[in-house]
Parts: sequence; C-alpha cells; structure tokens
Amino acid sequence: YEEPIIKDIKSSNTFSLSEQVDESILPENLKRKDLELPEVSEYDVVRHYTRLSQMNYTVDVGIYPLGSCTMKYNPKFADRVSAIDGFRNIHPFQPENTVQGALHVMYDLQEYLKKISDMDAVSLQPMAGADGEFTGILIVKKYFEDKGEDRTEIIIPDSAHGTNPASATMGGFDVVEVPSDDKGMVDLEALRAAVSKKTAAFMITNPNTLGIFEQNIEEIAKIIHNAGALLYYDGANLNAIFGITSPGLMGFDIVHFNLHKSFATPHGGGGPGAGPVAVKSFLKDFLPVPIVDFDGNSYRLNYELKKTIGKVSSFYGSFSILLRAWSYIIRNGDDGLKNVSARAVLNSNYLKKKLEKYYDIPYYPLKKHEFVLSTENTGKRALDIGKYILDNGIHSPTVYFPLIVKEAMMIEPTETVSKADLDNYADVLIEALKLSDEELKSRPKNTAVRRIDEVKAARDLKLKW
Amino acid sequence: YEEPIIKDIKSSNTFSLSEQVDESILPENLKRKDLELPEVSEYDVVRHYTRLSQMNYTVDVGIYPLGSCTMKYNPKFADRVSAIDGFRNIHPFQPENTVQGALHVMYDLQEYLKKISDMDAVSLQPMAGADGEFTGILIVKKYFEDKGEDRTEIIIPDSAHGTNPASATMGGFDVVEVPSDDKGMVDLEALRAAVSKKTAAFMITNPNTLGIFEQNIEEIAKIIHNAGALLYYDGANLNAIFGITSPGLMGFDIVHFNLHKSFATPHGGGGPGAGPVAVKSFLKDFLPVPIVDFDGNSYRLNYELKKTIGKVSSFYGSFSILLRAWSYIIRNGDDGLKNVSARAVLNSNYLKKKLEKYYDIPYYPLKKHEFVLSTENTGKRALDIGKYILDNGIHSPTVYFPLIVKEAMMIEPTETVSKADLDNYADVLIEALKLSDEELKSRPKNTAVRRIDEVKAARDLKLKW
Amino acid sequence: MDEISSMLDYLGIKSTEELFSDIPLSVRKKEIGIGSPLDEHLVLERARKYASLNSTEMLNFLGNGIYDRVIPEAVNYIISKSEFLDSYTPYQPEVSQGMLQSIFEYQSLISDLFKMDFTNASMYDGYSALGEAARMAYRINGKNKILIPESTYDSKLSVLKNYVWGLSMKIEKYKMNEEGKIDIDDLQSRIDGDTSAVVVENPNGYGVIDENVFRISEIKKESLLISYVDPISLGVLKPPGEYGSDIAIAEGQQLGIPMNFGGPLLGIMSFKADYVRKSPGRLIGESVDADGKRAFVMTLQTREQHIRRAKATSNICSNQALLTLAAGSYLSILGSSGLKKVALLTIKHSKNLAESLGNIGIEKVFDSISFSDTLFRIDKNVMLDLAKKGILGGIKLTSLIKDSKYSSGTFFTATEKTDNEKIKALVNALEVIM
Amino acid sequence: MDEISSMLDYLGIKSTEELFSDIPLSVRKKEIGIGSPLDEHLVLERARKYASLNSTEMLNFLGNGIYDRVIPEAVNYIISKSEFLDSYTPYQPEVSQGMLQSIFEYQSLISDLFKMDFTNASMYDGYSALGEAARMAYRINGKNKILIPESTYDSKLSVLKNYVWGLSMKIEKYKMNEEGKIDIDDLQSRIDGDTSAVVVENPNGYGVIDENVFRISEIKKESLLISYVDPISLGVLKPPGEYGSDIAIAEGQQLGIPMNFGGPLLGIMSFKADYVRKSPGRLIGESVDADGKRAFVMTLQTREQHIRRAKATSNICSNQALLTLAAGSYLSILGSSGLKKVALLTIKHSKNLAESLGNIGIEKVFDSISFSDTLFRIDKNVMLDLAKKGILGGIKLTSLIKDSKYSSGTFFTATEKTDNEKIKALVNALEVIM
Repeated sequence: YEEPIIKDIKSSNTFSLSEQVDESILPENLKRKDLELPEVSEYDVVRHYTRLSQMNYTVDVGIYPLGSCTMKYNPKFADRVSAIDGFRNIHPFQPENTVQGALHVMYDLQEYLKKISDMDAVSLQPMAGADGEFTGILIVKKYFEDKGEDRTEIIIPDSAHGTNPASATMGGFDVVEVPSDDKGMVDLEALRAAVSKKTAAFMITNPNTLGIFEQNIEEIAKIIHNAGALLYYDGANLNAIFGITSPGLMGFDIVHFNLHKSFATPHGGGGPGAGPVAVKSFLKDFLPVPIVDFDGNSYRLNYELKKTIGKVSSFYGSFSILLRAWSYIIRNGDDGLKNVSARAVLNSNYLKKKLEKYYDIPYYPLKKHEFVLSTENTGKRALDIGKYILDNGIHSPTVYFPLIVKEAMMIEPTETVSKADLDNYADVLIEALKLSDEELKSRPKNTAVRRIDEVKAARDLKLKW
Repeated sequence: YEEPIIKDIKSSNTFSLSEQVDESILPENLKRKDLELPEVSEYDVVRHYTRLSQMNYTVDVGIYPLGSCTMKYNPKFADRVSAIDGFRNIHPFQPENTVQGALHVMYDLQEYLKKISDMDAVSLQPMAGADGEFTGILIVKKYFEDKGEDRTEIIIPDSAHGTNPASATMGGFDVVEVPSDDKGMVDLEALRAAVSKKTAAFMITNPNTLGIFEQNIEEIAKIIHNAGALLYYDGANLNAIFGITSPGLMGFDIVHFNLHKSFATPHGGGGPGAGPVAVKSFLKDFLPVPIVDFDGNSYRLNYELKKTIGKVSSFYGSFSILLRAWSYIIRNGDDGLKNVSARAVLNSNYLKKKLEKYYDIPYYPLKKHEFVLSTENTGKRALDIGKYILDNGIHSPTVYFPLIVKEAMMIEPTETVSKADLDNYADVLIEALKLSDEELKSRPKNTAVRRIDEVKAARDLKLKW
Repeated sequence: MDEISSMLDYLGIKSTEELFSDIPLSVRKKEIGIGSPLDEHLVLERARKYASLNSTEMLNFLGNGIYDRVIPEAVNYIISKSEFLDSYTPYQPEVSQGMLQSIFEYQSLISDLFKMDFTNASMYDGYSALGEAARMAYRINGKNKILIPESTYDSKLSVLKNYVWGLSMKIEKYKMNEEGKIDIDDLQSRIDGDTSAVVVENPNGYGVIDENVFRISEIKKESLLISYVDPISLGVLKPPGEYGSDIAIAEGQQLGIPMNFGGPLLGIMSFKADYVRKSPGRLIGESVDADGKRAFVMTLQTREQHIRRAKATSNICSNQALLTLAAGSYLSILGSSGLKKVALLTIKHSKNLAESLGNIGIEKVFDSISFSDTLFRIDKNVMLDLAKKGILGGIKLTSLIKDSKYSSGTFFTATEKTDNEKIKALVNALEVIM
Repeated sequence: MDEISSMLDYLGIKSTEELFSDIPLSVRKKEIGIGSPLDEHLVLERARKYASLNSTEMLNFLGNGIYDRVIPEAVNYIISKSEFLDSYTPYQPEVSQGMLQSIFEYQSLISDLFKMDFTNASMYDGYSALGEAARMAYRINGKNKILIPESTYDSKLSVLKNYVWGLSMKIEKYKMNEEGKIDIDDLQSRIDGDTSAVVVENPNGYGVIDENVFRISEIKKESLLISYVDPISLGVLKPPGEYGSDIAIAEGQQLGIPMNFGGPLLGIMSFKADYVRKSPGRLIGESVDADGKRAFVMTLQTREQHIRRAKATSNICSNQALLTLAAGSYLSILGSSGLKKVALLTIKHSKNLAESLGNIGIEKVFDSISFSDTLFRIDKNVMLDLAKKGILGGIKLTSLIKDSKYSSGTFFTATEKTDNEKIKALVNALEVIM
C-alpha cells in the first residue's frame, strides 16, 4: 500500500499537558507568526510509522550482506541493557559520584577495546566511524604540529573506503592514492614511491575492502614509520580478526572502531553509530577529552590530557551504543569473539566458493569476512542483479565498490547467517544469470516501489513536502 | 512470502548456559527417550517471528472495528508501565512487605473499578471476561446454596454473547433464553414469563450486542429482584457508558469487567485478558480470595472472606494487564473516561448514519458504541463483504453475530478512530455493494493467503506438524 | 471545522450529550470520582515510584508454581511486537496468518515436548487447565470421581473444585508414601467403576520426582490418566505421552513468561487424538487456501461458545495467545539441548542446595530426587527473617496444604540461576536466623 | 553433520584455522584477555547492578544543552521497532521506503519548524553541525573569519575549532551587553570583508532570549548568518527563517531523545535552498518509480564521500537516522499546539524558578527573559551539596566558559516538567546550603 505523508493525515491532536499557561508570558516581538506542524492523534502517528516500518527491510527479516557494513544480527539483550532507566535517564553534567555505573561501563569498554586492539589508550567520544577517522586525522595533525613538522599528505590505497580521503581532506591534508597490486594488496613499490617527508600518515583497512588480508602489513609499517609518518587503521573490518591478530600487533599507531559493525549494535537505518579511537601510548596525550580513569576507588572523567585536540563532539560519545557494545563484548568473551571471526570468515569463503564458478572473483583467493565479485564476465550489470536479489526477499550486496573492481558486488555474509542462508543466496545469484537482460532490468517488481528515477530526484530536488 | 514452519528451518542452536552439568545426575529410569525440539539460531527464531508478525493485522496498522471486541488503540505508556522490572520480576509468594507497590496498584484498581461501576467490592482474580462470568456464576451458585434455595436456571437474552450461556452451563445451571422485542431490547413480557422460583440470575449486557441501550433496565431489575434472583452485568460493553450511568445505578448485583476491552490493554492476538468481578456489598463475602485491603498503613492480601467461593485461578489475576488498566484509568481520569464513551458513541452513530441508506440497520435507531447492520437487503453475504474489506487493508467487522440479525455485521469503531477512518470505512462498505457476487466471492486476494478451506481443516484435523 | 463538530453537524445534533438521551435520568451518574486526568509522564512517574516499593533485587528461592528462570531477551522482543501484541483473536485468518502459524507451532512444540497427540491453543493457567481436564474427562466417560494426590495444594484444589462443582463431581485425595511418592496400594484401592480420572503430578506438590506415576496407566482401569507436569522438567524427564497419559496439563509460566506477580500465566493442555472433540478451548489447524497454498485457521469451532453457546465444551473466549507465542519462541530458542541443560542444571542446583543445607543440619523431608522445589524440615517460619536479609524463600508447606502432616516442611527452590554463590548466601543467612 | 563441518568439507579444510593461514605468525595474537563468555542473563544482571549505581530519581535542574523533557512513550515504541532500528542506510531504496519517507518527513517537519528551505538528514550533534556549518560557509563564500558570541561554551568552541582547523579559519568572539544579549556595536565593528559567517544563538549560552539576533541580517554584510537555536523554543519563538538566517543549526536531543548521558544526539542543519549543493551530509528527495508511483531516494549523493571521496562536502557516512525518526515522530505527536505548550510552560517554569529563588535572595545575573537555562548569582559551588539532597543542578558558568567574567554565574534549568513542587524542593535545599 501507499502510505500518505504525515501532513496529509487528518485527525485531532491527542497530546496533552494539563498545566495551563498564558501566551502573554512572552512579549509579542519575540513570537513566531505561525506554526504548521501536523495536528493528528497519537494513534495515527503510531499507525503511520508502523506501516512505514513494514515498508523497510531489516536484518530481522532477512540477511543483509552489504560488504563492509557488517550487518549481523543485533542481539536483543543489548537493546535491553541500553533501555535500562538507570542508563537512559542520566544527564552528562551530573556529579561523577551520581554516575559511577555509567563511568564504570565506559572504563571497562576502554579497557576491552585496548585488549582487542593491542593499543594503549582509547577515547570513546567520536560519534561514528567517519567521525573516528576525523578524530584520528586531528590527532595526526596535532602530533606533527607539536613536533614542529610540516607534513601535508595522507596516503590512502585505491581500495579504501570513501570516508578515508574525505576525512583526510577535512583535516586539511592532501590525499595521495596508491594502487593495489595484482593480489589486491597495497603495491609496496608504489607505496615506497609515494612516501616522503610530507607524508603525515597512511590510512589502511586490514583486511581491506576486497576482504583480503594485507600480508605485507609489517613491511608497510616499516616503510611508514621509517618515513616518520603514522600508520592509521580503519577499523571497519576489525570483525574479521578478533583474537587472531590486532592493529597493535601489526604496528598501527591510531585505530578507530566501528562499534556498530564489529560489536553488533543496531545500525538504526543509518546511525547512530559509535567510532572510538585508540592510540599507542606516545599519542595518548593527544586524545580528545575527557577519557575515563579509575583511581582504584571511583571512576572519573579526566580532562587533563596535555596535548589534547580538545573535543570532537558535545559530551562522551554515543553512550547508548557504547552500552550495547560493552554488553556484546562481555557476553562473548575471548572465545566468543574468536568464534565471531572464525565463522564470519568461514561463511565468506564458503559463499565465495559457491559463486566462483559463475562470477569472476578477482585477486588473492583466500578471503576474510567479505569478498568482491565482478559481474563483468557474465555480461550482466551488478546493479541489475542487485535489484533481482531484492525481489527474492533478501537484500543485495554493496554494488560498485570498491572502485578498483568493475561491476563490483561486495558481499559480507557475517557470522550470524546460516549455511542454509548462504546456499539460498548463492542460488539466487546463480539464478539471476539465467534471466534475460530485459527481465533483469525490469526488476525489482515485488517491492514496495520499483526502480526509482534518481535523475528526477536530483533535478527537481524535492526535499520537503 | 511463505514462511516455513520453525521445524523446517536449518541452522545451529546458539542458546548457551556456561555452567557444566553431568547427565548422570538423573537415574536412567526417570529419563525421556528423545527430544525433538528445533535446534536453530536465535537469529533464525527472531527472523521467523518477525516475518510472521508482518503477516498479522494489528490495530497499530489499521482500524479493527470488531463489534463487542473493543479494539481501540492501546496507548504505549501502559506497555511501558507493565515492563518496569519492579513489576515484572516479583513472585506471588513474596512477603507482603516486599510487594507494597504491586498491592497498592491492585488496591487502587479495585477502588477505581468500584467508582466506575458503582459496585461495592471487587476481585481482580478472573483471567478473562469469560472467566469473570464463570466467577460470577459461581458466586450466584454459592449465594443460593448459602441461602438454602435451589435455583437451577439462568435467563439470558437471545442477543447475548456466547460466553454467557456457556458460563452458566459450566456452573451447572440450565439456560433459559428470552427473545428481544421489536426495538432490539429484552422483551419484558417474555422475561416476566420466564422468571420463576427456579431463576438464579438474569445475565445481560447493557448496551446490548446490538449497541442498543436497554431502556427498561430498571423494570428488568425489579422483575428479577422481585423473583428473588440476581442481576448479572456482562461488562463487555461498559466502554459505552463511562460516567453516564453504571451497572450499580442500574441495579445490577454482579458485574464483570473486560479490562482489555474497556481500558485498552492489548488483546495479544487472543489473550491474555483480565476479567475482574465486582459485587454489591451483600455478595462481598462470596468473592474469590484474596482481595487487597489497606489498613491505613500497608496493603495486604485478605483471604478472610467468610463465604468465599475460594479460588478461580492460581494467584491474583493477570497482574501485567491490571497494571495497564490502572495506568489507563489514572491517565484518563473522570473527564478522559467520559470523553472515551462520548467519542465512541459519536463515532458509532456517525458511521451508522453514513451506512443506513445502503444497509438495513434494524431495531432502535439511536446506537451506543456499536451497531449491527444486515446485508440481507443488499443481496450480498456478510462473509463476502467482510473478505472484500480485508482487501482494502482494513479489518472487517464481526460477522454473523448477534444471531438475531440475519447476515449480521457488528461494527464497533471505538473512540480512537478518526472521522477520516470512518469515512473511508463507509466508502469501502458502500463500494462493496457495487461488486458482482462472483467478484466478492473471489476476495480477498491482496492478503497473505486467500480464503481458507475450513472444512478440510476440520476434516483432516492437522493440529501439529 | 474540527472533526467532532463536523460529525455532530452531520448527525444534526449540538453535542454528544444528545446521543445519550436514551439513558433514563433515574440511572444517570454524577461523577466518577477518580479525579483529573494525569499527564502521561506523571503516570509513569507514579508507576516507577510504586515499582520501587517492590523488592526485585533479592536472592530468589521461591517457586511452587512460579519460577524465576532465564528468559532470552529475544522472547520479550517477540511478544512485544505490536503486530502480535495489539492484534485480536484471528477471526479473519487471511490477515492473521502470523498469529495462527505461531499458535500452530506452539501446539506442535508442546505436543512434541509432552509426546502427546494434540495440544490446544491455551488455557488461563495450570490450575484452571486441570479443572478443564476434569470436566473433559467427565464429557468423555461420564463418571463422577476424580482422584488427586494428597500433595495437591489447597489453591489448586479450590480451583479444581470450582470447575467441577457444576458437574457435581467428587474429588478424593489418595495417599503418598514415605518417600513423598504415590502410595500405589492406596491409589489402587480407590479406583472404582465411578472413577473418571486419576490425577498424578510429576514432580509433585512435595517437589519430588516420582517414578510411580509411570505405573498408573497399568492400574487405572477405565479411568483416564491426567498428568500434571513441569514443562521444564521434560527437558530430561519421561514425558506424559510415554506413560500412557490421556490428558497432560502444565503451568507454562516457566516457558519464557516473566513472574509478573503471578499473572498472566499459561495453561497447557495436551491430550490423545481420540478426545479432541471433547476438548475445551481453541484449536488451530492447517489447511489450504483457495490457491492451494498452506494456510492456518481456527478449527473445530463448533465446540466453542461463540457457536455452540450453552452446549460448548468450555466458555473460553480470550485465552492466552500471546503467551503461547512466548512459550513457542522460548522453546525454539532453547531447542532440545538448551531445555535439557536448563532441566539438568535445575536438578544439580537442587542437589547442591540440599547438600549445603544438610551441612548446617537442615535435612530434607523426603529421601528422593527433587526437581526445583525441595522440602526441608525447619520448624521455624524463616521467611520474614530471610527477607530482611535480602533473601526470598522458605514457604511453609502448611501455607500451601493447610492440614499437611509435614508441619515442619519448608520449601527452598532452585532453578538454573541458583549458583553456588547464591546458595552460600542462603546458608549464611539461615545459620544466623536458626 | 552440523553446518560448520559440512562447510569445512566443502572447502576441503579441517578447521577454520586454515582460513587464517594468510596472517603472518609474527603478528599473531595469543589471547584477548577479556575472559570467558558471560551468560546473557548475567550480562543483564551486571548491567542492572551498574545502572543502580547511577542516580536517576533525583530532581533535575540540569540543562545547558541536554534536557530532561517529556517524551511520549509512542516515540520510544516507534524507534524501537526493529524494522527501523536494525536496518541500514537506505542504499536500496526499493526496500527502504519506510526509513526514506520518515527521513523525508523529518526534513519537512524541521524545515517548517525553522522556516528554512531545506534540512539535511542529520549531523551527529549540534556542536559538530555548527562545525559543518562553518565549513559550509567557507565553501560558499571562501572567507576566513567566523564570529561567535562570547557566551559560546568552551566545548562547543573546541569542536568548532577542530572542524575549521583544516581550513585555517579564524574564530573570533564578539561581546554581549549587560542584558546578556548581543552587543550590536561590537559585533558590527568586527564584520569585515573576510568574515565568512556570524554565528548567533537564541536562546544564547547565558540562557537568554535575545531579540538582537533578529537584527543581524541587516548588519552582516556579505557574510552568512548561522543561527544556533533551541528547537523546543521554536514552539513560540521567532524561527531562524524569519530573521534571515542562511544556515540554522540546533541540537535535536530535546525532540524525543532520552538524555542517555549525553549521547547519541541529533545535529539539525537547515539552510537556504541556494546552498544545497554546498551542504554536508545526506539528503532524501522525492521522486517516482518505474510505475510513476511516488518514491523516496537518497539524492545529491555526488556531494558525499562514497562517491566524491576526497572532494566530498563532508565525510558523513553513518549519521543519526534513527534519531531523525525520534524527532519526526515527536513533532508529529506533539503537533503545533503541543510544542507551543511545551515551550510556554518552559518559559513559565523558568520564571517561577527565578521568582522563587529571588524570594530567598538569589538574583538573576541578567534582567532578561530566559528560556530553559537561567543564570543566577551564587558564589558558592552548590552542586555537590545539592546532590546529597537528591537534587541535580547548579552548573557554574565558569565550568562551561572558563574565563567568563560572570564568575558567580550558576545555572538552574526548567523544562515543562519543572512544577512548583520541584521548585519548592530546590528552594528548601538551597536555603539550607547557602
């Protein structure tokens, strides 16, 4: 069905506050002329959004194998934790002795993230993965400012997430792109050539967006560090290596986490996320303030970091997301987290093998938690196949990313999907190849709406009713 | 889509309790041979039920005007109240001093129900409306046993809910049916003729299932009381008269409430409900035990009712439903409850007037919260029109009830639906008349499944997988 | 014009008062007397205040019908979905397949767990389900006597009595032996031509797992065997279908339903296929739709009150649909291995509890294996003293069975949550109190 | 065979270890060190224990950015629906119309409330949105100076500085007068050819409602006017679109989002239509599908990082979609009349608060109308003493603006929930403490 916009629903407002108040309390010159919000009943609002909810795909309805997005099942106990009144109804300016439980959770989470990543200090403040990147970039900037070095370039692989170059630019750096080699890994020669005294940092994801582990990571670290630059870890794919290796062991200096990806907090239809940043000890003083300290007796907010970049957001980060990640981590423990990665990688390689007879799956064959196939060899367009997948009641992969693979489909099954799910997904992807181009282009047709005119959307630009 | 049954879903069990235990703790002779529950992941279970949920109509998706069922919007704050840990996680055998809050709520609810109904004492114990009826019948039985009178008959109008005769029979009474007069009210002459020394009680709903207020209720009370019998009020339709009149004022001796109907607690797909029973003071001692008392200082469970019928269920009633009803009542207060009835009756009469040019709407014209139309004059079957309604994304009325109206559709809009909803509903009902019989019989076709072979269901009787 | 005004206009009236002109002035109500409306946030404030007066953070050793068990949060998630929560009885099956399928699955899961043929779509609670079972037995064989164990709690007996009162059935208690198990000889002597049903419990009201129930089908003669069981225990215990039960009854609260101060609950009723047409309540059956597609629907409605009225097999209308959903999702999430683990841990913890109390001189009343509830010999009533120390437990048997001969009997209950730390706290508290 | 074994078989390997053979041994991790898995119910037990160490039942007079307001439970219901909560960025619009339409409605509702042309689909919080607005101003006019009020909190300034650091923009504070309002002369003197934007706040960092902001568009010259507002106040106050704002920014937490210890929040950004291509973040547009049916879709993605990479208008990827849903449903439920009521009650309660404190000799710093936050003259730091009495409040201005000249300035905040009973409790407590 077509759901009207809320403005077009007619009923009577049922919201009420019983206390009376006289409008004259405010002088006329301060007042607005008119206000045109909907005046509908709570029931109509609830119905409206309930109907809209049924026009929205969710991981609770089916698998959601968007590469790099890590759409795993978000366990319900973590939602329950974040809904506890004692966590929801506290104000950030409450005296520390009235929020010891909240600070305890944050402190523990800092510690856990340190152990998982083998880094030395953590700030929970960044509000999303990209915000973590920006924070990391600011740390890089401040670090070299402090050292009195004028370094203006950030190097980034051509397979990197778009947020990496965008974050680097926001920090005022120039972006230098290095190509991948024929294994889909960073081309070491190109990297050596790109590195200079102007290099502030190298940003990299490992495993990378092709789902391939950068086996030369130690060599990369050496190249970067020898140049006096910093090595930055984009944590979007951290879920592939829990307990196996870590950014700290690989030689990274700065790491951001995507708690919503790695630690299964709900993605909320596109946020809120949480993007904590971890650093090696020599960078601890640059972290945003406050961080949470423990004096053996009580927890406190420490604002006294000598070279802090200051603040990147209002308070202490996405607390309700931090809570869920904390819950997820203690629920899993060492063994659970290791199993998460093992199963994620198993699922990825299993699905990859089922598809490799039909689709070109370029570069190094052993994948981690995700892999990228190309539809180029099939003569079909990735977009069309993606739309056909939707018609089967499941979500399509990320398409046309990473940019270095033509007609790319980036598939991350995650560890929570079953073999039956993977078999079914493979069947659908294989079935798609039997359809005519015309048929594929007519898809989807079982969805709430069919293909949307994106050109019109951008041209007519209707952004409000 | 077709959702498989849970048994056919294949994955791996993810439930875990970490403590180890040895099977040998239990002797072999006590053990079962095998156990064949599903072994699937929590994710698969969540997905399964999420998908099933989307194949289920709810009042949060659209209006649900089932006559006598009172499917109004259930406000979300009441769900929140019932979800508070301090209410959810208490055991019925906890010492009274550790559950004072729960007892306070129950006490208040008893008091509110007394005020609303003008009765003198309340038991919250019955678990549903029909259970309240059964409880009332047991009180009738015990009352006459105590008086030493052998009364074996319960009189019931022909328009009554099916639960009335069923409950009377469960109590060992014979059911005597009295017809309705040409206004759709109890035929007083027939009632006088039916009443005798064998009459234990007369059970009646007011307004009745035709949505018509029994204007002779005082005369009815006189007839019944003069015969030494008791007058029983079926509270299913109480929502029509909040603050206008009450069973107590009308002369009733015993009343049951359907909290889930009158006070907007969720119907749960067919329960749990809550069916408290209220009585006049001379019957208080017959109520089930315990009731909640207040000594000015603390609340206690009073088991000391002299002539109590004992217990009708395990503990103190559907506590989580009682909580919601309590919330709803204090949220509304006097004014709110009066408005509930006023709007419910307005909606009903408005819709009735919109339809009366098209459908026969028999009996007394002024309706209360619901009304009954007949499709007989249209040549269409009520069932077919009901199925057509479903195709419009809204729920059909109760059909073929009450039995005294041929091709009956019993429509209760409730107070939470808007004029726009009613206009739309009327349009659909009028539109239906334009369709051919053949077309109507082919409906529904936009639903998850189409008309179901009920004969096969009863004949093949597949009640488990 | 606002919607109310325009509706009044359409009806040609000035105010909604006129819509109540049919109500005699002599029965008009002045005011309700509840007071002014309370803003939503103040309702919640009041509710939270009252809730804070209930103690929930105490160590819980209470049981005897209601148990504090692990509930996967996913179960709460599922039953909170408004698509289920705010729907009604599936009278229109085409738009109610979600609820119908979930109830069908509940019926199937319980039937498998109980090893019985069929399961109905719920009764209010275990006690009333037992009452319905007795009435069903009467409908099946027309006999008048129900035999129940001496360990039946008074409240359960009271509910049962009320259910069979209208049928004038007779309820008779049979004896238990010194192990707290069925005295077979005594029971056998009471079974006669007028016996409609023998009710057995396993575990029974003393908390004891009783292998004698497995032998009743051999001695019950023409009567029916009604077994009242603990559904969690069936994770390991022999199920009612394996020992010839005709009807099996249970309280289903333990299957994913919070304690909620004792309600709402879930009455489980399973039975042999032969008796289906005599069964009370609702049944969901599988069929096909007009396109031949699998579909679920309420079936055998001709037994129900809305069709059969005075001759219905029960007066059940609203039952416990949402709680069948809780039970179904609970069993699906736990699976065989999970339920078995829960049952075994319960037995293990009961054993640990008995050993620990034994170490401080508190002995079990019966030398038998308990499931959750274990009866100890403690003369003193320790409940209030324990509560002061933050511990819930110590129900006296005589508060459940007034005239029980085991007057010192005091219950402490274990579940899968009763770890050694909790047991130690209880032991420490009891040492101080006793 | 279980699913893992059969998958390993298919891959021709013995264990998942082999799948990690590409990871050099030299970087292998021994153990994580978090410990054993904790059962789900024990996680909840720990969480509840920690939560109980946070005080939530205190009377709340805290504000200055985060407010304890009435949230209709229906808002919580809506944002808890897993169809929204557990979905991702709507990259596949055909199966994401629910989220897309709800964001489109959010954009529309905020635009109407602010009287601005367009609103983006969210920033992280008000502070970072202000940072993005400054960057956007730079993209629009290429100038280097941002003027901000002296009442800007240090933390907000710090975020702003970080956002413009990479652009080498200069931030300069202008003065406020003795009424706590913009010193127009001072501001005017600072606006020059290099001024990219003037930032105004209403209510401002002193809590004062400042009519001088309405005059800035007349004096701002070539620069842009960035207005930072309180969205609740717009229930009655003149909206930024009515006084010539080019970009309007707000913290949206008050629109139905719990305090959550300060996060996650909702950054609101509205702007004039002309600037849309320079705007950061995500935009949802209306279009049609292949059948000509109305449909919503992410638009102008060419500004975004996943397409434009280093040249994107921002690095925003995950933003605050779920919180736009909260804000949208909050505004829809309250409606114009509800929001106006909330705003007026807030002002009324602030007035009551000031009068009551005035009665015990505690004076306001400024003789102006406050919205939620009122600044009082109290030398002592009363916060900890109040906390002991169950009251939260008394933030020192110097803890927000370190070098403020109003060193005795102390905030107490009112919302629609601050009734006379609460104010009385505060007065009583202050009388004892002072």
